[in-house]
Formats: sequence, structure tokens, C-alpha cells
Amino acid sequence: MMQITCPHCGPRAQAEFVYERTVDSVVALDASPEDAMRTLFTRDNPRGVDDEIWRHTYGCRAWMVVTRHRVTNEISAIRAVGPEVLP
Amino acid sequence: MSRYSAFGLLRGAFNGQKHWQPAWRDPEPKTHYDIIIIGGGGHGLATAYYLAKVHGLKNIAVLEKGWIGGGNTGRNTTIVRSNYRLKPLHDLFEFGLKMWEHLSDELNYNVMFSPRGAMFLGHSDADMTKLAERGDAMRCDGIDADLMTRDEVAKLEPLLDMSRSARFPIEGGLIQRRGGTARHDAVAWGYARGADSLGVDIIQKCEVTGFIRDGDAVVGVETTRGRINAGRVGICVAGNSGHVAGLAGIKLPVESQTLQAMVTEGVKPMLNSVIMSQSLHCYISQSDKGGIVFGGDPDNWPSYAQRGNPMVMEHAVAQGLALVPALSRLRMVRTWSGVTDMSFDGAPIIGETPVENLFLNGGWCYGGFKATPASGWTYAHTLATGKPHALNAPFALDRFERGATIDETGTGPMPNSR
Amino acid sequence: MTDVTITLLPASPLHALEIWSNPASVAKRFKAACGFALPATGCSDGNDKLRVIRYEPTVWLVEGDASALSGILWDDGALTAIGGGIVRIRLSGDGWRTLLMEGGVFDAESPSFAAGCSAATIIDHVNVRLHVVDDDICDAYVPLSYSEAIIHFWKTAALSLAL
Amino acid sequence: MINFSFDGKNYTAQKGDTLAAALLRNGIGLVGRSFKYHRPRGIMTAGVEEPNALVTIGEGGRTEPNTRATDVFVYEGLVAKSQNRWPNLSFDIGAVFGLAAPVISAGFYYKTFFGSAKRWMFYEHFIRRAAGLGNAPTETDPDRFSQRAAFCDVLVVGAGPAGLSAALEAVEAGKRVILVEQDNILGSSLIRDPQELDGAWVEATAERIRAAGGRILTRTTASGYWEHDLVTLTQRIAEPGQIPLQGVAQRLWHIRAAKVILATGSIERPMAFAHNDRPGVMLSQAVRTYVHRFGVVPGKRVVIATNNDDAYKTAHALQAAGAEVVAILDARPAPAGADSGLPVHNNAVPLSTEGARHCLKSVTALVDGQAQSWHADLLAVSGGFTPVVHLHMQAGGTLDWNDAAQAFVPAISRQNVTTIGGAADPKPVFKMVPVSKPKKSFIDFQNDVTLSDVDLAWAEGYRSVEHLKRYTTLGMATDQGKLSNMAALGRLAEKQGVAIHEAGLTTFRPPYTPVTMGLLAGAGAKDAGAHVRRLALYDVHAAKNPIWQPLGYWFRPRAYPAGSETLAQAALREAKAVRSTVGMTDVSTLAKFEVSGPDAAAFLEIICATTVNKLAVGRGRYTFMLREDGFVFDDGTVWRLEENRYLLTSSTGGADRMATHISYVRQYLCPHLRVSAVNVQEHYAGIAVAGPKAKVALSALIGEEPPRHMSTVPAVIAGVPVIILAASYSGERAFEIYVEASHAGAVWAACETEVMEQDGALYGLEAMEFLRIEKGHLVVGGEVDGRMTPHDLALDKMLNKTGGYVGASGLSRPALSETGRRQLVGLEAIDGNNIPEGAMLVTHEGVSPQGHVSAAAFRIIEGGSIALGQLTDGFARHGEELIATSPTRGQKARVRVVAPHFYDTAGERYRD
Repeated sequence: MMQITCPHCGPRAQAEFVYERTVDSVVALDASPEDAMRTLFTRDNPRGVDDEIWRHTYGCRAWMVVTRHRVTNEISAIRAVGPEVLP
Repeated sequence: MSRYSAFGLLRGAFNGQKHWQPAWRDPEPKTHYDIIIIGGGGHGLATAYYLAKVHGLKNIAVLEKGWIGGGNTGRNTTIVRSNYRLKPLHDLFEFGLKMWEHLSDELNYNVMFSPRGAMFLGHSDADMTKLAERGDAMRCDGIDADLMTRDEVAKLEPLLDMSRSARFPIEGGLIQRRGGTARHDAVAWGYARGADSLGVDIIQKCEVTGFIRDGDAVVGVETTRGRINAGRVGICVAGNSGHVAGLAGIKLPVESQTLQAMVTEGVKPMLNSVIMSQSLHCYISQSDKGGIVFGGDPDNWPSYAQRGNPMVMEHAVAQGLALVPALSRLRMVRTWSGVTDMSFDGAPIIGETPVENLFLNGGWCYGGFKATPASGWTYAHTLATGKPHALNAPFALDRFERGATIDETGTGPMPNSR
Repeated sequence: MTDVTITLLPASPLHALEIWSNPASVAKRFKAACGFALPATGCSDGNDKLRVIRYEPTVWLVEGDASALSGILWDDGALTAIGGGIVRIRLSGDGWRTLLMEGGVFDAESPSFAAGCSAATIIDHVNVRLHVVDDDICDAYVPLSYSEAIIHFWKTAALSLAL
Repeated sequence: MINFSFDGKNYTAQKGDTLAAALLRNGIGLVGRSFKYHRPRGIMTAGVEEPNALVTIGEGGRTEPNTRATDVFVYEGLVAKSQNRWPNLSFDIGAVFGLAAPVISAGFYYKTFFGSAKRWMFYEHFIRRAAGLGNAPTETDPDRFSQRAAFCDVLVVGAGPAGLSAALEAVEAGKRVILVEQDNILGSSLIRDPQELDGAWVEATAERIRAAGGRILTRTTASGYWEHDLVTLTQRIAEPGQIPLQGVAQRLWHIRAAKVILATGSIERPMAFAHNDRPGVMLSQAVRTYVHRFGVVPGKRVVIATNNDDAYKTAHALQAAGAEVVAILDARPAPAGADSGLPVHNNAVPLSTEGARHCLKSVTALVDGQAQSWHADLLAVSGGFTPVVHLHMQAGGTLDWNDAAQAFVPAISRQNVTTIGGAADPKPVFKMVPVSKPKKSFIDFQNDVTLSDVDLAWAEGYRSVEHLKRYTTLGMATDQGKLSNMAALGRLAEKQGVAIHEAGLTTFRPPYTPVTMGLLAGAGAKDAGAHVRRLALYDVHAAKNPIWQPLGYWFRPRAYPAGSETLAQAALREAKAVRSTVGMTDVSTLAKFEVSGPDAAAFLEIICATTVNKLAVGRGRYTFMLREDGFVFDDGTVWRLEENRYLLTSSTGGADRMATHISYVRQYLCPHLRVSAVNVQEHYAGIAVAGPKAKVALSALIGEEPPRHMSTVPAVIAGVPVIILAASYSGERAFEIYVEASHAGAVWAACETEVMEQDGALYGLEAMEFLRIEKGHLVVGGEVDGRMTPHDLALDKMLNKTGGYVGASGLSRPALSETGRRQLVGLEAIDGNNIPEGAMLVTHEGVSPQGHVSAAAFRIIEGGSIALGQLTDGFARHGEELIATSPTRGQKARVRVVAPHFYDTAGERYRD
């Protein structure tokens, strides 16, 4: 079980988080049908670092992008996404 | 190849079993093969075996980056069954199940296929209707499936918690009596020995690092043991499908995730069948050595780590104990994890790729072991003829962009919702 | 040393205050209307009449009389009643931190998780929002449908905390 | 004095004894039988590495099979039984397998038992019975298992001198420290060798650690090292089989540490020689432990075999305890051990042991190339030391080869972990190569793997260490290869002609020692980790004794039988009430989202595939949602409550999925929208009132004209504010009343009074199913099975023509509009049979199905079996006759394909 540093809550157990998908598989609302399906149905799926979308579902419910190595599980960066936030 | 038999073992009693030969050779790679299969797991070795046996091809190599059978073939829960709801799936797996029934004799290698019954438990009337629907779909296509009453379930597995107050009370089950388990390592070894005896070169410690292209076509592979030319190349690397296809510039509809399983210390026989559940996500059986083999959900996030996660394991065990409380004082002695290539409809991909002469067999998610013979058979057909067998035609790679997905669970493209 | 008492608090009006734009301006208007600032994530502020606990980056849990808030939101946020679905459970006694470690994953034993702190986490499969009221009082906000289960879990765990 | 029993006989133990110590104290040397050949086995070690002395402890639901006698502390009344023997331990029929050993060498299963699968199952039956060691309990475990989290700056594993010192240093530097020790007392090697440090030092150090706020957990094993420095600990609160004082038998700790220090020491290695498995052959340090810790001298005439200095301490300990050391076989050339004052033979290695009646009688060794024998009742062996690097490796660390110690030691750490003490720096030993005959030279004692098995595997090509393990089962026993790994690697290296570290290495995965399943399950063992979700109105329903039905994690009333009614009778009565007067039901579990803000409509037009923005305030409409791939995944209703405030409902089963979807779209895809989408599923309880008299009942309840169909108004019932939605799932004029859940009881009671006033009834899910099927309404999980497009479900006319919703792109894929798709149809029985739900639709017997029955019911008033189904190209097949067949239930019905609406197709019942 990894430890993920939520941009809002600090380091928390992975049990509080849910993986959604990789950043490269986000289907933009205005994507053309071809682009949308290519994005939805293909992945880099690297044996290395990828940008993933996780949600702190059982914590602050915020979404974030986690840059993680798929073999070592090293997390090199995490950034918040979503609307503007009061500090 | 020296034939395996009881007589051979008896003879060995007098010579210290010294007459046995290596089960497969350790050849140097040649410079050219007609067909190269990347991946020396059960599927790859079975493919090589059927290419040689059925299609009469002689110049075949299996390239394995580690040691054969070391991937998901050696990291599963050994369950064999064909009880799927959707026709393309149950037809493919049933074809395989029929092959399992004679595989030990076919290979002269005891794969210990034990058709002790694969049973789904139902925990409500709604579950039982869903199980009946699955069973009816199978029966109409000529595959065995029987609904079981509560009493029949209790008789088959007396240690199940049959109380009405159970969190997931058992209302009955659906059994495929011809389903069961097999000795996973033996499947790889048996196919390897069979393929080797037909002239297939099994080359271990040979990792493919790139593809050699001539225009749009693949004409060979770069490996850690040098360049090898090939007429056709078949990828068959399970959890590494995305990685190897990526070497050819292909992005796949798969995401690699970890699936872990575990086994307890051995105890005298306590479970008689393979127990699965319509509402829970665990599967339980007892190995011949007495260990209770346990599997659960995949980890639900991408990973190539071959390492499990305690929370997923603990959840699977909780589910298992809710079904079989007597497991409580047994001890988990070993865990293992496989990297599964979770496809975006939960079904495998067997067929051509956009690159000429390059073929793919992957996307088996966490259900590939049982398909080993059928996968090998259909993939061999595809590689030998360049066209899919009728059984694997529905499992083409382009089905996702076309919209012809085979979605057994109806959960859509996200593997983590499966 | 590991005593903890588990009591149900009476139902109270609870609202979700969500701010989607101009958070700094809303915060200014909030302070002017309520007399205290909108708290940072993981913190609470307020008084007996109105307490605001922040569990999410853009959402505050408003406990008590929220009538002062509707006028300050303009088109920057909304107030939604959520109290019917939440049960408030008070954990009192110095054993509450130990109790929260049972079946949990959050460091409730950390000295920095002190009075005025809040956290949302998962305990025994139930999503729970915690608010430290005092050194020996922590309130938990749990979903109504799971409240029975978590109370049972806590009462059982409380029997053997000292081991 | 503590009383315990072994195989039905009563014995006494001293306080602090392990079962192994107590058995030795009582002169019992034969404790168990091996897995494959059923060879008699004794006690070989004093720790968790014990391969032989496995017993079943406890009774009833507390029975723990395969418990190491070296890892259970005797308590009053402990019941132990030997296992894997019949009829008894000293005479075991299973020992015939030993006679067959020349035939049943490694891998023999793979080479025989051919023929049909059934034939293998026949053999397998006997193989399974012979295997498996102890018997599992058959009763439910009466005890609880706790799971607890903890956080620390430093976690120290192992409370020997190195671990204690490290813990003290950290805690005095102000760190949060947890020190764990698998033994029940601290000191580790100092318990075995108390002369090496002042005994009081251990206690004093522990006291200082505690005083500074450190936490010390004894009887606690660090069993798993996971990602990001998460370590799982298993703590025995009660001993195996013991009744726990406060109901909790064990505790699983999830420790997140900033830093982990491993002071896990090393495990002594046995040596490979013929009959090295005989009771009376024991590891040297174990002998010393029994002498010093327990005051038990396991032999009177002792031979010691060693390749290092450590075993000399054992010799001195034995002498001091009054035993005779008849020979020290030191593999090293002279002058090793020359000044010890003991009968040392250099260049001496054991060849074999001889015994009688399960006891050791003599030891034969090769001394300077000459065989020589000694009478002895104990052979203490020290083949070197294997550092316990399991956790280091589980954490992803690498190993280096330490040639002096002939052992692997930790090298690079991938996580925040360091190894100290004996585990990092094992004692030097002399390299030995087995010289005895390989056949009875055991290396994996429990699984009966000998050197000759390794040789055979090698000859047959199983040469990678992983193949070797799997082919021979080496290291797969309950001791997880703690004693066997190095011996096997050594033999493999010898065969390959390479150094050991070039031969390969197996990876260590959790757990370090086996972990009780009940402990892994924790509280989840009772409910599968899936709590039942309780309705706000649970007490109201429970008082009426309904039949409950699971729906997701919820349980909802399925029917409220009156008197002796069956489910079917009750449901039909309830459904008839709805059709003829009025019924009411609890719909609280539906997913509900309150969506507010200037961009609320725009947001909803992304979530929903239908139009929303034309909805007037106070109006609502049916809607459905698509997945990104274009398939329908949920449906519900959307209501405009105020100018900028909407209520969206969707299915119960899809509630969590929809909540995530809405959050993803809002937070990730549309962070710029001015909208708040709040999950109010539990905030509102919902009560549906349906039937021709519903309007009358509602008028009475709210004191005004109820809203017309698909309109909404706020109202007050029983003094409680509510929202009334005039929506119908049943096909009748109907209302859904949403009320803050904490006040739902009063509203329910008022509604019930009014409904009963109109001769109405409560209805449950079963009647609701009848009603909606007859009306042709969809259910998520039934008709909406995740594989159907809007067109397949005849919803395509409602699609938002301007697009922009999630899933619009997916719909454009060619296969979604090809012929041959499954399409929604109605079915009616034409032969008087009931249509079986879930049945397959076939044109005639023996052909592959073209569809299935997704839901079956009856015409509620007129009778007659009707159903909804999916049928290939079904829209064009109305009027066709098919068979709905269920072979698994032996049921079938002839059916006619019709439109999927059986009731009030014009919607007249909704009009006032």
C-alpha cells in the first residue's frame, strides 16, 4: 500500500485513494470522435513513469495527477487539479 | 525424448532415476526463424507446440527473457473452466477445456488436470437468476452447467457457511463439473518438452529489445542475444504486452495491473471444488499439496511491480472467510503477483496488428491460464496462416475502434471498474 | 488510559458550502458576515452557533445556523443541505486516538492532530470525517447508512484497546 | 508448573517453555512426520525456522494446524497433537512412502498417472489424503482479530543487542519509535548467550526506551515489507489455541515508518549428510538455547559438527550443563578449535547418522578422509549463518555475496531501510561441499527434498533456481525454505561450476512467517468487508417483518406478506393495490445529486445524454447517461427545482459509480464551470406513492393540488418540509416524496395513514419489478446491461441532437449501428407457461441463442406471463414466435415477440 501525498491533506495511505485513469486517456469533451476513441482505447502503458489521475475519494475527494514509476512505485510529482482553491 | 511412464520411474528406482534426459534443450539462437514467438509462458509454448504439431512448421523459436513459465503461468490460481456468459468467450474457453481433458496424454506430461468442479455461489434470488442465465447460455451452446440447490452446495462443500444470517447467504450455485484445476508449472514444462521434441528452439534469457522493420513489415527482432530474423513474429507476453508492442510503435487497449494470489499451509482435504462467487470477488480451491489457494481482485491501478498490496489481499481473505469460516486458523504461507494485461473489455486480443508480420496474443486480464491450450491452438493457426481461426476472429485488435467489444461484465472500457 | 465513550449526538443542520469561483472574495464576505475566517483544509473555526469545518479544497461542512451564508455567496458558490445523511458520533475519553487507529489508516495519534483539526479518512471500510473538539473529545461524521456498522465496530474495538 | 497434553498424554512444563522445550524436558524426541515420505522427525531448531516439529494446537474453532512447537509458549491446558501420521506417531502406515522413495523422486507426478482426467482424479484422491500435514478446524473461530495502524519515525525489527541499542538511540533523539520482537521476551541472541552482555542491560535498555515514549511490541513478527515503508506486523495476543482474555487472539499492525532498521539476526544452517533428518540432530545454537534459556539438556552424549567458531560455545554450554561432548567435527583444517580443550577433529565432516526407534544412536564422519563413528544421542550442527534479509528484499533491496560468511547480505536498499547487526555482518565460516551420498541427505526437511532430487532436476533441465524450486517443491513448505535455500543454491552452483552468487537467487515475498488468515481478514471475516447499508426507515420496515432483498450493499423490503402469504402472493397483492388503489414504497436508496449554480444546466447536459436546459422551473424529465464508449450505463430523472438548482436521480446500484463520474467530469473535465454537484443520496429519504388514488392521498397529505405528472413542488407533510416529484416508475399516476432522512419517519407514518385510508398497501421491490416490467420501464443491471446503445434500448429519439454529452463520440463507432445487434423487445407467453427470467431465446431447440429474457413478470390484473428481453434485430421481429428456454431449470415457454410495453401504452394513467 503506497503513501500518496495529497496536495491538500499531506501524506495519506493509498487506501484513501482511488485510481481513475492515466492523463493520456482523458477524453476531452470537444475531441473529435476519432481522437476520442483513440484516446479512450489506447495507452502508452509504460513499464516506467506515467502520469496518472487519482482521487482522494475517502479523504478530501479532490482529484490529482500523480507521476509514478510503475515498477518501483516511486512518486516523483503530484499536482492538484480542479477549480481555484482558497488557501 | 524419453517417454514418461510408471515403468520409467520403476526403472529409475534401480539406477537412481539417472536415465532421464533434459526435458528441453538449451540451444543457441539461429540467425533466422520462420516464426518467432516472444514470450515463453504457457501460451507462447503452446503456440509453438501447435505450430510444429498441427501446422508442420519446423523452424520456430520461443524467446523468453527469463525462464520459461516464470510469468503469469507460474503466478495464477490454476483454475480451468469455460463458464462464461458471452458466446465468443465460452466457445473459446470450451474449446480449451476439451483440450485440457486430454492434455496429459497429448503431451506425455501429467499436467494434473483435475475436473473437480468449478462452482459459482449465488447469494440471492437475483444472483441465482444471473447464474441461471449464464448456465442457460452455456447449455444452449452445448457446454455443461448445472444449477445447484442450497442442499447440493452444502453437500459438496460442507465447510461453507450455510447459515441464513450470513452476510452473503448461500442460496445455491452454478457448477461446471468439468471445470477444475491443473498444475500450472507442468503446463509450461509439458508444452516446452513437447515443442522441443518437435524441433522448436526454446531460448531462455533472451529478451527482445526491439523490432527490425523493412518498410511496414517486421522482419526480425533485436534481442539481448543478438539480432534474429523472422518471417512472422508473435507477441505473447501477458502483462508486458503494452511494453513489447510499444517497441513496435503500437499502443494497445490494455493497462498492466497486478493480480496477487496466495496459498495457505497445507492441510488435509477440506475443500472439494473450485469455489467462486457471483457477488464477491474471491476464488478458492485446495491444491494437491493441501494448501488453500486464494485469489481476489486485481489491484485496480497500473503496475509492473509483481508485488502485491496488503489491503487488496486482506480484502480477498475477508471475503473468503465470510464464505468458509473454517479457514480462519489456517496460515497464509506464500503470496505471489502477476502482471496482467487488462484489456478494455475484459476479453483477450488474438490476431493481427497494424504492423505487417507482427501478431498479438494478449489482453487476457486475469483469466489466461485456463485458455492456454485454446490460446496456443488459435494463435498457432493465426501465425501459420496469417488469418484468424473462427474461434479467435471476434477477438481482433480493431474491435475497440469498431465498437464490437466483448464485454462480459458490461462495465466498459476502464479496467479498474471490471 | 485507553478509555473511550461512544455517544450519538442529536441531529443538527449540516450544509455543504461549495465555492467554485473567486474564493478570496467569498472569504472576505464570509469573515465580514460571520466574524471568523473560512478555515484552511484540515481545520475548523467558528462558535457554538455556527461551526465551519473544511474537509475538501472547495467544500466546507457548515454546522449550525447557515442562514447568514446565503447572502454572501453571490454567483461564486452554493449551499446544499446534507445533514439528513450524516450521523454525528462523539468519541470521548483519552482513548479516542487509539480507537481511531483500529481498522484505520490515518495517524490520529499524531500530536499535531490537535483541537481544531479535521481530517477525512476511511475506517473499517467506512468514510469518516473527524473533528478534534478537545484533547479528549473527537467528533466523527459518518454516513447514516453505515453509522450502525461503525458504531458496532467501535464498541467492539473499545473492549480490547488496552491490549 | 504448567499442564499440557501431547497426543492425549499429560505432561508438565516450566513457565516460559516453548512447546518444543517442554517436549524435550519430558524426553520426547519424536514430534512429527515429514510431508512426503512420512519420516519420523524431531525438534531441529529453537525458532521460527523449524521445519520438522509441526503439531496441531488447540481445539474446536481455535485449532491451529501446522504450528511449530518452537513457536508456541506453553499455557495451562494447552492441547497438542502430532499430525500427518496414522494410526499414531511412532507407527505410521504412511511411512511406506519412504520405501517408495526411489520411485517417487522429484517430479515423479509429472511422469505418470496418465489416461483420462477422471483417472488422474482417482489417483489424486489418495495423493491429497496423504499430503497436507494437519487437519483444518471445522468449526467457526470464536475469537476476534484486530487490525490497527501506527505511524513512527523509526521502526526497529528485532530486539537483540543491535536492535535494542538502535531503538534506544532513536527514541532518545526524540523520535517516535516502535521496536518489535517476535519472541515473547527481549534480548534475542542474548537469551541464548547471556554471558555476552549483562542480563540486566536488556531490561534496563527496554525501560529507557519505554520511558522515553517508545513502544515495544513482543510476540510480534514483522511479516511483510510493502510499498513506501509500510510494514505489517503480526502480534500474538493469545498463544495458538489459547482462549484470549479480551476476545482478541491476534493483532495485525500496519506500520508506516519514516525509517526502518532491521536487526533481524541470522538463522543457523544445517549440513547435508545422510540421515541428517533424524530426531536427535539439532542446530547448534538451538541446543544452546535449550540449555541456557530453558535449562533443558537435549542430549547426554553429544557430537558437534561445525564449520565455524560459534559451535564451540555450544560445546562449553553442554559441558557446563553436565553433558558429554564426545567429538567436535570441525570442517576447518587444524588448528581451528585446537585451544578449546575439547575433543576436536579437524578436516572432519559428518557422513551419516544411525539410529533406532526414532532416536539417534551414532554419528559417522569423514575425518581426514577416514570414516569414524561415535555413539551419541545428540548431534549439534552448525553449517554457518544465513542473515535474515527477507524484509530487506521484500522492500526491493539487493543482496551482495559475503564470501567469508558464505552468505548473502543486504546491499542496496530501495526504501528507507537499513540492516544492522548479525543480519548485515554474519560470522565467518568455512566453505563446505557435501560429501555424503545425496539420496538421504535432506536439504528441505519438511518437503523431503534431498540432494539427489536437486541433482535429478538439474539433469532434467530444471536449472534456473525457480524451476528447481518448483520441480522439487524445495522451499515451498511452511518453513518457506529458511533452512534449505542456501543448501540448494550451493548444490546448483556446484552443478553449474559457478560460485553460489552466480547460480541465482529466489526473491523473498511476504510473509516472513506464515500469517493466520483470520488475522488478515480482521473484522471483515464476519461481513466480507462489506457492511450492510441501513435504510433511514429501517426500523419502520423491520416492524412489519418484510422479506428483505439485497440490492448492492443495501437491504430493501422485497414484499410485506400478510399472514401466511408467500412472496409471490404478497407481491401480486401489492402490485394489484398499486394498479387499483394506491401503494407506497421506500425508494430512499436511489442516487440523488443536487446540482446548483449558473452553469448547472450546462453541466447536466454533459452528464446526461438528453436535453436539460429547456426544462422549466418546476418540471422534470426522464434522462439517461452514457459511458464514454457510447453505451448506456444509467438512467434516472432530472428536475429543475429552482432557476439554478436541479435534482438528478439515478439508479441505486450505480450510485457510487455515478458519484465518481459526476465528480470526475466536474473537477477534472470542467473545473471552470460555476456549479456545485452534491451527492444527497443519503440526505433525502424517498417515499413513492403510486396508483389511481395516489393523487387523492397526496392532496390530503399536502393540503393542496398535487403537481401534474413530471412536475415538482415543495410542500409540507406532517410539519416536515418535503419535495414532491410527480414521477412514475409503476405506470400509474405517482409521486416521489423526498424528505430529510432524519425526519423521514413522521412523513412515512403520515403517508401510510393516508394510503391505508384509500385501501392501499405497502409494496416492496418484487411488486415494483412486476409493475415496471408491465409498463416496460428499464432497470440498470437488467435491460441496461452495459452493452446496449440508446438505439438498442429505443432511447435514441431522446438523445440531445446537439451532442456535447459524454459518450457522443463513442456512439459514432460503426459496430454500434450495424445490424445484428441485440435490441429491447417485449415477450408474451403463448403456451400458458411462465417465461423463465434469464432464459435464452432460441428459434428452435438445439441452436445457439439469439437473445435472452432480461426480466419476467405477469400482467398484474389480467394474468399471463410477460417479459422484457434482448433479441438480435428485435425491433424488426415483433410478431415472431420463439422459445424461451432454460435448460438449467428445465423450464421453457413459447413466446411471441411484441413491443416492450404491456400497460397503458398511451400514458393515459398519468393524466388527471
